[in-house]
Amino acid sequence: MRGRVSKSRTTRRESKQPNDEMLLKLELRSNPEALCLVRATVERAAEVLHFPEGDARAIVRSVDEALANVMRHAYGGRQGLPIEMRCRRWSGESTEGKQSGIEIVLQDHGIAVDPTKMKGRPLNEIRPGGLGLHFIRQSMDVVEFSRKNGKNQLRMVKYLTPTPRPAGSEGE
Amino acid sequence: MRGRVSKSRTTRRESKQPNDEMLLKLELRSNPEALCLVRATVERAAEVLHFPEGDARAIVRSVDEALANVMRHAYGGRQGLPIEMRCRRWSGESTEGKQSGIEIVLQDHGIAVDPTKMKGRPLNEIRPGGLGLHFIRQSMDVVEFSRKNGKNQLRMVKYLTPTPRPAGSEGE
Amino acid sequence: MDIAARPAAGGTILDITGDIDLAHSPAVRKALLQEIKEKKTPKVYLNLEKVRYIDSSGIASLVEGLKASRDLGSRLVLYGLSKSVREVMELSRLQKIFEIHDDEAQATAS
Amino acid sequence: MDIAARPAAGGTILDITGDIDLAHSPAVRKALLQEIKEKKTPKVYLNLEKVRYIDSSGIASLVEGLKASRDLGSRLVLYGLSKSVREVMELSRLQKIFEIHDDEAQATAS
Ligand SMILES: Nc1ncnc2c1ncn2[C@@H]1O[C@H](COP(=O)(O)OP(=O)(O)O)[C@@H](O)[C@H]1O
Ligand SMILES: Nc1ncnc2c1ncn2[C@@H]1O[C@H](COP(=O)(O)OP(=O)(O)O)[C@@H](O)[C@H]1O
Repeated sequence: MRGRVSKSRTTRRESKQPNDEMLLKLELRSNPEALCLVRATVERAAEVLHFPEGDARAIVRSVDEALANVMRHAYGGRQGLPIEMRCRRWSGESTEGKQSGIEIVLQDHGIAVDPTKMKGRPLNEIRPGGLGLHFIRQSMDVVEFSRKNGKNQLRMVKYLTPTPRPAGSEGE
Repeated sequence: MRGRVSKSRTTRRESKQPNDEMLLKLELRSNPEALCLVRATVERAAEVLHFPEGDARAIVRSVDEALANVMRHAYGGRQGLPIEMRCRRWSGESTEGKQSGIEIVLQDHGIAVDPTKMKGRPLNEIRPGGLGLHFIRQSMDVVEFSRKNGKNQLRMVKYLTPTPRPAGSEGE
Repeated sequence: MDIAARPAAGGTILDITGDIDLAHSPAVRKALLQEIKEKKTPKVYLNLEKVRYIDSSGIASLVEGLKASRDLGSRLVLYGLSKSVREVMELSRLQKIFEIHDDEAQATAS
Repeated sequence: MDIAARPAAGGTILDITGDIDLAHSPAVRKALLQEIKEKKTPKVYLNLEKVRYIDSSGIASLVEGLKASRDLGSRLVLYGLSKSVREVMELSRLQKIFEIHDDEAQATAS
């Protein structure tokens, strides 16, 4: 009689209203102490969307590195300046067909990104720095920098690869 | 030679600009699935402000119960409706003199709170429900409900009781 | 949140994994009442070892389970309470109302 | 974030507790360079058992420590890497560049 009695899932409900797909919006300041708060939030968001642990870590790492870059580069290390993060359940088409996943959008009012500088160091050179963008690009399926109305925006999407649920796990 | 080399603290820096005391602002929807995200965020916020674990749990519990009440009572269980949480480092005067701590303000657009109903059940009656407000009032030092511009606001403050740091813990 | 049932001494163990908050307390309530009222299991154990957090709605579900089992003369036994869950039991003044054991061995021997 | 030093086989162990992120990597860098360059400790162990997370700025601090120790002919030894920290080492292609051991016993015997 071993069996799963119930498995709460959160993916069905709000499929009609696109607004409801928003998980949350977070406004923080460019203070490195805020990073651990954001990491905790994003980790749970990934959990709520049923990302496997490894993918959740990848998403957390990407958001952390992207925010650190905003603090260090876009804001040149100045503290107390505003950063926004929006986090939503995403669904759409990728080259592999229909996909669902998580979309995270960061916005800041810092200096415009210089596209020619937006690359890390060659990975075979052993020196400090130049790793953040590598981490982000290796972790996320979509990474898009843009500038709109004097704001930098970074949009990241990670697809949720459906993992087959174990047999007999839908008890009721 | 056992000794503490360094202890990063975050309390000094931004004492001049009151704006910088803001830890974060979070916008969420009245979906119960969001509660675990908020708990994770608040837990880390309490950690960053050096609250002891028991106090951190009390703060998390209060925010969770207060948000659950907004979802169930102010919004009558309807999902997708906006809730705001602001979280800042607080300092001011209490009856015990100068205090610092954490201030958490929740706002919603739901129906106005009926002050005559704002009480839990007697704790010696064993029946489901009626515990949330007890938890909040037992955990927080300040609990203030108000209504402004068609919005309900709940302001909660928890004082940070200074714990003496162990001798020799300030290595440099 | 995950709830799994398995047989145990004189009854059934419900293993709960996750936080019992407003999002998940209805599932816990449903599983409990099903076990107690429908299946009429004489002894229902609630394994809370993997529960990091319980809120007042979760406590309400447990109280409903307790009332149902009292009505039927069956038993509801909790074990594996984390510090945080234990704290909430105390805040609710329910630590003496529920039958609470440290671990599975103690609970099933009770 | 907390960094504590204690003596060990042929050198010093730095016990790190907390996340090595942008907020805390400067403290780790400082402690490392102090141990390696100022105190000229021949073997510096970095105990990462209580580090849940490291970001690229943390990795940069470790790389600086490694370079300093190479310059001085001393050793920097890491141990107790969590899955998450190990993953970041691999993403950085540094898992073979650093001297990494599973635990304190292995590290101090090395
Ligand atoms: N948000 C940003 N705004 C402006 N420039 C950026 C931003 N993110 C990255 N960059 C540029 O890309 C370079 C590489 O970034 P990264 O790989 O994260 O390494 P690092 O930040 O250590 O240099 C940075 O040095 C910087 O010039
Ligand atoms: N945010 C709120 N808006 C409106 N009414 C509320 C709110 N919070 C609490 N209340 C009222 O206070 C009562 C007691 O709340 P509580 O102690 O949390 O227990 P419960 O929610 O289980 O009834 C509620 O039943 C409700 O009438």
